[in-house]
Amino acid sequence: MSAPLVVANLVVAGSGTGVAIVDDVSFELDAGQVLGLVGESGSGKTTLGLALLGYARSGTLIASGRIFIGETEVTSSSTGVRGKLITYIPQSPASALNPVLRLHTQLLECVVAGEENPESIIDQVLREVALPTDRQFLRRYPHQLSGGQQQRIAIAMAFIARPDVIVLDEPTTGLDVTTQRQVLETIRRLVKDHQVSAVYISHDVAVVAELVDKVMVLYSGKVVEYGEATEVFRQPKHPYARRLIAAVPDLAGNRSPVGILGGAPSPFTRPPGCAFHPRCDIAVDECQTRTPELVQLSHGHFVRCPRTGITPPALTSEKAALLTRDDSVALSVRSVSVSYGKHTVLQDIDLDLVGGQCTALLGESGSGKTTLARAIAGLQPRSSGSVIFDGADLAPGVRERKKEQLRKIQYIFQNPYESINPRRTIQETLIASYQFLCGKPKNSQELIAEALDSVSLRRESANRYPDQLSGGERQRVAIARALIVNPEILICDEITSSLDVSVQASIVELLQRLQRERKLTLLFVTHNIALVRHIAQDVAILESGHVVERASIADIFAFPKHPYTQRLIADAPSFDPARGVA
Amino acid sequence: MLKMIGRRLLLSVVIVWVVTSIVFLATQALPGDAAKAILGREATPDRLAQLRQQLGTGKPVLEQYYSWINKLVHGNFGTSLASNQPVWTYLKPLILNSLTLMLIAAVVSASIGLLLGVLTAAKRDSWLDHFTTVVTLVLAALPEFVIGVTLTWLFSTGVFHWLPAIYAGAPGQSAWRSPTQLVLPAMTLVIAVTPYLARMLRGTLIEVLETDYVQHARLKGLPERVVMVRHAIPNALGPVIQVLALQFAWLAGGVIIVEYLFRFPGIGTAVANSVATRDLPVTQALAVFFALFYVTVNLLADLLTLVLNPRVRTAS
Amino acid sequence: TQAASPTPGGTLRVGVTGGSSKDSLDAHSPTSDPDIARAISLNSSLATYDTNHKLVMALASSIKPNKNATEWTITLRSGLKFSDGSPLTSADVIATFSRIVTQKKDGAESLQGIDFTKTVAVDDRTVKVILTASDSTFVDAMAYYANGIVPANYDPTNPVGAGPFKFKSFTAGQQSEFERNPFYFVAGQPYVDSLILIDFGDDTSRVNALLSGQVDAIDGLPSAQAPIIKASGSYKVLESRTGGWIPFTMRVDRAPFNDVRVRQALRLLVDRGQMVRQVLGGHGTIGNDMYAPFDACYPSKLPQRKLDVAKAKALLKAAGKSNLKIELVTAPIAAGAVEAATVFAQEAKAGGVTVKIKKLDTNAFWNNYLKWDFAESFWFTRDFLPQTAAGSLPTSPYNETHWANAKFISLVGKAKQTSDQKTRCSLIQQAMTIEYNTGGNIIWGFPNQLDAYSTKVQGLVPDKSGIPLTSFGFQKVWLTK
Amino acid sequence: MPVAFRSLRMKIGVGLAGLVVLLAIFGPSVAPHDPQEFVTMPFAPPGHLLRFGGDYLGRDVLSQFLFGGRQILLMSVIAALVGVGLGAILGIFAGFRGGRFDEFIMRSGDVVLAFPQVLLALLFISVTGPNLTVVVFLVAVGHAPRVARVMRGATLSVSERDYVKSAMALGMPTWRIVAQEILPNVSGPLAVEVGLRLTYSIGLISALNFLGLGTQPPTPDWGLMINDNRIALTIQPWPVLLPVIAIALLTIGMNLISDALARASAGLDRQVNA
Ligand SMILES: Nc1ncnc2c1ncn2[C@@H]1O[C@H](COP(=O)(O)OP(=O)(O)OP(=O)(O)O)[C@@H](O)[C@H]1O
Ligand SMILES: Nc1ncnc2c1ncn2[C@@H]1O[C@H](COP(=O)(O)OP(=O)(O)OP(=O)(O)O)[C@@H](O)[C@H]1O
Ligand SMILES: [Mg+2]
Ligand SMILES: [Mg+2]
Repeated sequence: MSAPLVVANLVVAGSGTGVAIVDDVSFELDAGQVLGLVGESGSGKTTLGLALLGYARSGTLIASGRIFIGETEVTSSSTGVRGKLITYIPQSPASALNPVLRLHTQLLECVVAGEENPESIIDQVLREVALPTDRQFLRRYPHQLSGGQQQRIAIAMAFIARPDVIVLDEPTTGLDVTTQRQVLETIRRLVKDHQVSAVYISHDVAVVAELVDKVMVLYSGKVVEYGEATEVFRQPKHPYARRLIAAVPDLAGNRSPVGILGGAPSPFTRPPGCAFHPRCDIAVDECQTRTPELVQLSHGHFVRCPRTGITPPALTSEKAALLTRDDSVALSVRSVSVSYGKHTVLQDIDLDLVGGQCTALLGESGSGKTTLARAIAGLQPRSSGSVIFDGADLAPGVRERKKEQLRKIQYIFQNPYESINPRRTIQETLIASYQFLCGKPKNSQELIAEALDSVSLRRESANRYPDQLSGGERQRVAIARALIVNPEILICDEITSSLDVSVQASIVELLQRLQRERKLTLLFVTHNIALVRHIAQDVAILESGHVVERASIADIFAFPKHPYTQRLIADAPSFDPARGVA
Repeated sequence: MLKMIGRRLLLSVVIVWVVTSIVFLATQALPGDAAKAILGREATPDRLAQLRQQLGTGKPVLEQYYSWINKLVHGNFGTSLASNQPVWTYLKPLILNSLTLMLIAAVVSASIGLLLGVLTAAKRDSWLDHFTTVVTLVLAALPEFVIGVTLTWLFSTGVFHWLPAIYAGAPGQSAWRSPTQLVLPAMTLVIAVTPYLARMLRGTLIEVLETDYVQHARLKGLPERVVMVRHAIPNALGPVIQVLALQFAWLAGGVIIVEYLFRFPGIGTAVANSVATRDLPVTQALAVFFALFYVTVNLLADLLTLVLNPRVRTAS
Repeated sequence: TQAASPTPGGTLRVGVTGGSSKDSLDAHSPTSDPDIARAISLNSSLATYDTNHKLVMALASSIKPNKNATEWTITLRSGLKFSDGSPLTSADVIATFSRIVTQKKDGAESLQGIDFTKTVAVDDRTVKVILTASDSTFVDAMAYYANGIVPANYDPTNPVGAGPFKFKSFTAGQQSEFERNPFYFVAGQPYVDSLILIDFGDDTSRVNALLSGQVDAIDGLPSAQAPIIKASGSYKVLESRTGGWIPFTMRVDRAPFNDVRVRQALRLLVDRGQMVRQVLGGHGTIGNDMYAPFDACYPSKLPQRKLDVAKAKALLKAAGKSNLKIELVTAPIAAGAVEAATVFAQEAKAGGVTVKIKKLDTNAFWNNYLKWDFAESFWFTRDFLPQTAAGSLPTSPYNETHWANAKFISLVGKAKQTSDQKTRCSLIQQAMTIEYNTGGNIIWGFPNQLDAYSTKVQGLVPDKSGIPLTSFGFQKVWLTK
Repeated sequence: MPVAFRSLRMKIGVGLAGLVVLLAIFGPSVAPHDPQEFVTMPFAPPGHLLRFGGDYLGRDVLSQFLFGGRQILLMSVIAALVGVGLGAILGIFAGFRGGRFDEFIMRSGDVVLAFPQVLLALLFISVTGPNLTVVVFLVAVGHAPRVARVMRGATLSVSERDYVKSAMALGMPTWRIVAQEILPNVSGPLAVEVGLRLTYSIGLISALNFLGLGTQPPTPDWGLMINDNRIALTIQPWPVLLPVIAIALLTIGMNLISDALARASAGLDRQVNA
């Protein structure tokens, strides 16, 4: 009997252009084995995952290749395969569950036709994913569940049919660490109990490392490295895989994450030759013209790079040199409370930002991090309390603040895809901000050049529109927009969470440099505990509207006091390539 | 949700009140009075004075407004100046006729529109889709009087002689009783409305068909028919209902021209007549009717949308 | 070829132009076409006009004046009955006259001269009418369709009359249904059992109704449709020469029309042939700026006025009105009215006159009726003296041109009191000549009345009155099977 | 934008609408006759001298047609621009400011919408008499609340974007945020609305002319032509057909253009070549 899942030379292409989105992918998977599929956003992970079910999104088509599940071939029209032999857990269950249908209806649809007792199957699977099984619960609509519950419903739907193969597309993205841990455990258990083969898609290397047996690294639609997880994570051979792994922040704090400059190309802007060569530190001229083949280095370990033998230059990160600590407080928050209507979101918050330091504000989704940051910036009216800056109480709303105060405190938003006006060039965006707060610039050319330089953007970017830039570049523009007015305090609200790890790492490096050079005071809002260690000097932990713990970085990891903090640290997936899989 | 519905109801009442008040005041501003309009050419000063006295026009506006509102609250629309009947007696059969026509048009066009919309969305980019797109585009571009004139020529006077060209049902007799005479007016309205519905539904459905939950339903291995009926259509109905409502509210206006073309005794005839004869009580009653119709249709659409949306329905 | 003898029975359905919710059944105040059709169908006057616009007796067997026309003796036919079977007597005649005058009905002006204190019913069939002044045209008032005889206890919401049909149902602006009046004074008539009048606001839908067989006859066929109707085997066109007219009316008391040279110039700028051709599609006869063409005394010897741009320009120049700019008020008050205004505006350009058209809805038009400086009007066929009484004397209710020529007034007054046909004609011709030379009307033509009917309808013949469908003479109509 | 112009829809749309607009603009200079001149019998059928025959007064149909587009197009354009302008301003501010202001604007819109436009037109026209300004004004006022709804929706989603918040964080005044941050980003739906409202304007104005409330004779006008010559549609269809075809082509063209714009702003056609 052949392996449960066999994929041979799979190609998915854009139906109009014929450009390959997923190019020539082959692999095999045994029962009970988990394959991790990693790569940056846009590398084709979802496309590949869907293709395994014989499905192509509109605008794309499966151009060639064959897929077998056991003896059965998967084609786009084969019935009785999709949803039966192979099932899918979607990237975002919130949008993948039909909002107008009850859970029961949606679960029932997954039961294979002809089953004797569908209710008992549903019952059993719900138990397995630790969800209630009563009627009342099943009569609910998706919006009546929490994000974690929605995700578990999606998992249950995939297991109801008792498939041979499951494709999981980033099933934990967007969940907080504790829920993520539970979900991962559920998946692991189910895979083992039912001996299914699983394809686990994620851009979060740390999560993948916890779960998988094999790993496949995709770059711009092509497999660049494929092999046993332990081997790939410990000794990545492809320069991209190596850099990708080095970019993952390490919870233990043994090494700093190192970013990759630039962004991953989309299939339509893919450079000739090796698609990675523009970002590669060991590329030679040949890489620009010749597309390398996937070759087997050792048994079951494949790499698509002709220069695997070369020893790469050591990765240096600008290790945060210990700053001299002066304990002057730049801004202090005193018993601030904020509520939305009757619902109080923040309660009596006290917080000090020490001058020239980076203070991290850590907490789970919904704990009120953004609300606090916005209240400081004057975007969110507070119901009580004060924010002291420069010896004066800042007015609650931006409209009442003086221009000088506005200039000194700058706010950077989470999502670089939304925070820059798409209808203006970068230059216009930067100038508009400067002009409003500091008046007409004397030499705008120079000003722009300086601002772009400070965030390591090429000067040509000035005349581009945001959609001509990658996510990382956009976030740099957003930072430049804040820096151009020469602020004293930067409030960064999750500015790296919508970016790929490789980009995240380089933004963190940038912030560190700026902090040092400009003596900036930072408030760094994040839910990523591993990242905190690499950027901040102080931490405040926020739990449902209360600051539960405030400490220095060293202290918080060594001696977390509050049980909530302890749980956060325990649940965070830790990734240490030296140890390989956790 | 009850609170929401209550709020909507209250707002609707306010809107009707504002509209009717404006109409009342606006109609008072009309130059010339009913007496002159009724007498037309024969309006010699003697006769005018006599008729004016008979009609009781010429009191202060506020006084008239107050007594009008007062009567209105008690369901009394006053007496038509032109026909000297109670307004409601005069308007009731006309309103019923128009509602009959609009209801037929609404039901037929909604069914055809929905069917076409679903078919074209399901078979996107097929020849059926392209053909329907072109046809609906052209039909939507034709003014309804052109459609009406063409239909009459085609089915009644020119090519075929299948259907009556105009409505000549006995007055007072419900329009239901003369079904063949309803065909052409209804068909005209249907052709004027359906293209919008079909195009709108197609657009919304295509959007819905691109959503993650539809994709997921397909990945569950559900047949396309089930995906469409169970997953896609219910989600497309929300926005479509709003458009349906707007289109049906539009019918109230479109019916005026269609009634004129087919000599259909309905509110369109009443509107033209009452304005021409300065029959203020009738004009005002009609404005109340139109505002009520608009508000009711929209209210129903809003409620339906609310009911279709479990998020709102389940909110306590 | 008409069938030899009328066959009784059947329902006649007629499409009539116009109608609105203000329509009524009142025998004495018809305003719209459907009103007139109803008044004529439900009522009879004492006299009437035949199809050649000759006066003939109807309910009366004779109407005789005394020497100086101050006293008229009306003798009714014998055995007259109203549609409810009650007898029609001389008392009803007097009651009718009094109703019309006291309630200021449409015919009030024509009966204004009656001295009710002296007028008496001599017996059941004889009325002696005493006038306050001598009036040789009194008999014309007796033939007016809006002066039908009604019972003394007349109720217009449930009307009883002496017309060929009796009332069954009526919905204003929509349709009216009547049945044969068994007591109608002409034996055997009407032939049809019932009559349905359907109101139409729109020309096209009226024609469509005929073409799709929903009505048997329509009035007011648009001239453009005539060729098709003629060509088809199943429908016929009824074309009648009439003395109806659609004048341009200039107020002779207002500048610039108070200058006779301006009036004359504008009359000379009209290309009458072109007007009849473009406005009426040729279905009409050209006018000579005088009304009442069927009057026995009409001065046909006066030269036909022709287009003369040079002379018009000279007149305008003499009046100091070169490059005259005037506004012409029009409304769809009659078929062809707006079209005539449009054509005139174009023709006037030749004389350097700019005519700006102001098109109103009919309602707005009547609202300021008689006040417009330069507007349009329409009239049915009338003889000269009744016409002047209605519209050309300072005392007339509809003196659109505000015409108050002293000579004219005295000539008309004399003619009215003259019974001798020849003397009267000479007076009338003198008055008409004044109108011809200096009047305020531009009478460019007399449109033919075009109606259409299905070939199964018999008995409709051309009629000079200008009232459609043989003066709505449905009593003479029968249907072939 | 450039993407929008590349689509086939856009090309056909611009072609059709452009053709009609050019016809309306340059028609008068190529017309064979004075549109007012009486050159034939009323409703004369097409012959070798008069390509499309005569109208109800015996004027040249082709010349009438060539002269008759300017006014209705001009009126429609003005009505559409005024209506969309007004609606956009109200809608954007309502969406951005929210709260009571929003509620007030939207409910006032409901009041206007609850008026049937034709009744409104009949009432107004009987006060003022046929008056082009009033017609344009009425049509524009009818558009405004519909446009406001759409623009409010678009604004709501845009003003949630962080770049608007970022401008707010700088303390920029409302008008400046609206002009610089919101307006450029709702230009897609705005363009769609202009196209859509233009089409509706043409339909509505020709319907008002059809009811005799609009343009005055003898001005050549497509709406009037349809109305005046309708009676002889079966005998001499051209004076009705030509303007109907022109209006239909324009409408189809505008529909295609707004379709293409809508697709472009929704990113549907961007697909695989971005
Ligand atoms: N329907 C489509 N038509 C054309 N191109 C598409 C389509 N869907 C995706 N693509 C392109 O294919 C590439 C791969 O997309 P895919 O969704 O598979 O990426 P991914 O690796 O899952 O990214 P992410 O981590 O963001 O989910 C992207 O560059 C995307 O632009
Ligand atoms: N506009 C709003 N109206 C009402 N409640 C809100 C609003 N914005 C946020 N909230 C609520 O306030 C709480 C805190 O939200 P906030 O956005 O500050 O969380 P967060 O810690 O930033 O979460 P995340 O990590 O998901 O960004 C949440 O419960 C959220 O539901
Ligand atoms: Mg993906
Ligand atoms: Mg947040």
